[in-house]
Amino acid sequence: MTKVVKREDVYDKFCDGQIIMIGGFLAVGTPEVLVDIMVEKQIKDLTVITNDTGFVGKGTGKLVVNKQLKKAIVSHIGTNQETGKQMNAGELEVELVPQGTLAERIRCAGAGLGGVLTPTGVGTIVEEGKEKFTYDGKTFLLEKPLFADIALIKAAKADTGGNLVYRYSARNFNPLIAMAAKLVIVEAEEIVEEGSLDPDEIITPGIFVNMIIKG
Amino acid sequence: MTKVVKREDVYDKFCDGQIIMIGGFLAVGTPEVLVDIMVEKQIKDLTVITNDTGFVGKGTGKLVVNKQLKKAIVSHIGTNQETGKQMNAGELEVELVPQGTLAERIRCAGAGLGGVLTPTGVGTIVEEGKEKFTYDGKTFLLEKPLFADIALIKAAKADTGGNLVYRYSARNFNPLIAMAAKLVIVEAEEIVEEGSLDPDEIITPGIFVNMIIKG
Amino acid sequence: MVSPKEIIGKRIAKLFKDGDLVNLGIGMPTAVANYLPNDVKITLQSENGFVGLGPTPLEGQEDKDVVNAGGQPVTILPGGACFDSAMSFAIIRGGHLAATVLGALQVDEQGNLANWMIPGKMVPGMGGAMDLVAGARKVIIAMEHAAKDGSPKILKQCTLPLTASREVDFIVTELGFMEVTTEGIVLKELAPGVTAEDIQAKTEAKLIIPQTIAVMG
Amino acid sequence: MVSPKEIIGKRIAKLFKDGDLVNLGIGMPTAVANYLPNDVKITLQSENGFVGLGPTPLEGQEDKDVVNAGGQPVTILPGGACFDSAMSFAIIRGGHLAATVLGALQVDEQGNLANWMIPGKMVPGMGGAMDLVAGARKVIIAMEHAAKDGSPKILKQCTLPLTASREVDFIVTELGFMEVTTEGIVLKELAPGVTAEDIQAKTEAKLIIPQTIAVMG
Repeated sequence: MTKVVKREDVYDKFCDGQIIMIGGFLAVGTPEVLVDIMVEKQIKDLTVITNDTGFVGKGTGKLVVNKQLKKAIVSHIGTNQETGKQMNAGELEVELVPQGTLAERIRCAGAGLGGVLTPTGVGTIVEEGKEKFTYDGKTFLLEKPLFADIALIKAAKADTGGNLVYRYSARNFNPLIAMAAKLVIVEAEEIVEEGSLDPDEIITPGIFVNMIIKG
Repeated sequence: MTKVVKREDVYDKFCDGQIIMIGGFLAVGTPEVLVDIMVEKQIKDLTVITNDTGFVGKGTGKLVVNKQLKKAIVSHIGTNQETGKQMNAGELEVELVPQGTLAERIRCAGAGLGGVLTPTGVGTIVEEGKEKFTYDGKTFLLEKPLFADIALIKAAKADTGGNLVYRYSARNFNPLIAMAAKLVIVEAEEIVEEGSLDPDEIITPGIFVNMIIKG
Repeated sequence: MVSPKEIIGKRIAKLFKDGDLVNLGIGMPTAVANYLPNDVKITLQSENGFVGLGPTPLEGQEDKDVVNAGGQPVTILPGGACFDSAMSFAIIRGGHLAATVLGALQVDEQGNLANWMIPGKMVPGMGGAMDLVAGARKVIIAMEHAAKDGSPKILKQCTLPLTASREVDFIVTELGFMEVTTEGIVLKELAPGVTAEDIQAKTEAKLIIPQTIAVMG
Repeated sequence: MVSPKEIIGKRIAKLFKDGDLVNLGIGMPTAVANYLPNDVKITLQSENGFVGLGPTPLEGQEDKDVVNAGGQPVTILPGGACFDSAMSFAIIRGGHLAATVLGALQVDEQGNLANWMIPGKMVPGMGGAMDLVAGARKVIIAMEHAAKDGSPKILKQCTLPLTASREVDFIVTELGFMEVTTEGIVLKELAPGVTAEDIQAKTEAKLIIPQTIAVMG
């Protein structure tokens, strides 16, 4: 039983209004082929959860330029001027989340946790609307989980059962989002037979993965 | 600069009353040489944080039999009858923590988080004395971090800079406790030169590790 | 004669569908793996840190670093993956397990489960059980219907400290297959030769008994 | 003539001790790595997912998967290790960084820092800055003393949205080296040829000026 599918099988899974997590940090570790499929299908009103909105022609930035997003939950938009422009024009809602908090909120969803207490953002506008806890002289914000309909992963290597390894800084948010979405689609640079990866080298176990395409 | 030290350097670090985290699950992945050093030094009144109290002659169990513990924070004591005996006699305080909660509490300490909300233990005696949160129809307990003075790690391989890899089910709590203690001591089955491990295969980065001995 | 283990194991095996990720507790639950239909492949998780739990190795082939959650030597199947305890319980708590199969000391008609301590007598600790019961999508209890002294284990209300509250979905014993619903425990199937009266007599909770009850097998 | 970057970089480099794990922000802070004394080896973290950040690769030697937090091609030194974003920020938030060096738009005498947005004008997002400032054991600000239009950046109270509250430990500019204390900002060292009056004139916060002030260098 292989999880490797055809491009059209993936194409069928996208629709308007979905919440989509996308791996990558400034487009390093972003599954560009999967993003291109979304661009091609022209699905709209998406909520995207990802570290940043990439660049105008690269990464999640392609979805911004193509005006497919309703909301972006990200830590950084500074490398894609189009995001700021749409935000200022009221066309795109941007929720800025500290990068470490974004990682933990996604992890909470995947790990069945109701939230974490973090010191990050205390005393800043990030704390607005959030519960605060103080004990032993330290103050924390309660940050809650972020779930998605689909997670789009970029892996260096996948086996046919969905076990994944990543390369260097392309790992970033990919292993986290793989746990937090109902449907997990992987774009792998290389696909190998199930059983050919060492159980100790696997970063994302195949149990999280639903579909794989060659990237 | 190597982090590999002599047995006596490690011996010097232990003293009465310390809080010590020990890796392992039913003694698989427990650094037996490091436990033996504690037994030899006869340090007392220890608080041990570990998955279980191992067996009478194996793992953390050796410290129990030798009456070196004041308190054990663990998920399971069923495989070491001596633990239950000392607990019933009022000689040893045992705090039983669900295994997943134990993992998260240790992770919180290492990750600078003030706690997590978990559904585990809701409606049981585990919730006694803990803050409860309900939202979106789900109830969670606030579980707080567990810190230690020393973490004792068993690794399959260490490089001289402290980068670690583990083998199969011997990984368990080791990578978590490596982040949660002031002093991290590793017992490695094999020691290799720094730079000889692939950056992508390393599970515990050397930045967390202070001392390494050959196990 | 068919053993309780086989009756229970065979029935539970039918609850799984191909591709399910499942955690089987120590003892009776472990036996479930032996009764899977050929066309259903499930993946087993071992909460001490891997998926792809395989059978006991041949004597002399044991690996000191490959044990199950009971500390017994096992194997890791091709395609298996290892991880630390935080990831292991992220899988468990995060709803990634289709089911967990566990034994019980007591279970009641609200779906409460007690399986981790008898105050003053046996306090092994909950290990991973509380996370498993809180996190798995289905909680299946595999146990002999009554205690060794004949006293009922399926109660109106658990008297021992709970493992989790209102989480049990199915109870499978050598006498029958039951589903815990918001109305109470529904008797869905009876083992061959067992009557509804027989099973009720060994059960403290009042079973909901439909007009027709299938035969378990 | 010595550039502000060199003056600042050299002074900050002296704050580190051998073996420190440090995160250097984009721009001016990155330059600090060039001025470390030979007997001090620090390890650099890159918050996009590794420790052991090395120099820019030779042209043609770039690896598409090895970039720093600014997206620029870099290298990973022998002994480096990669991890995911949760681990990266566990390192940052968990107090495992000896120091973070960051630029600032404004910093004030309570140790507040503003460096991530100018409402209505520039909203790039905080990226990892809020975690770095909340988590690192020492927060060191590396910046030119005044804004391009000459207006002060070291204020009585920040007017821009904060990155973190009361977290700044040291401020290093081309004019001097300052420590933020509970009493206010103490002028510890002056750059060669700069007087206490010079630096106070370009600073809105009232500096605490000790009897003797060392020369920065």
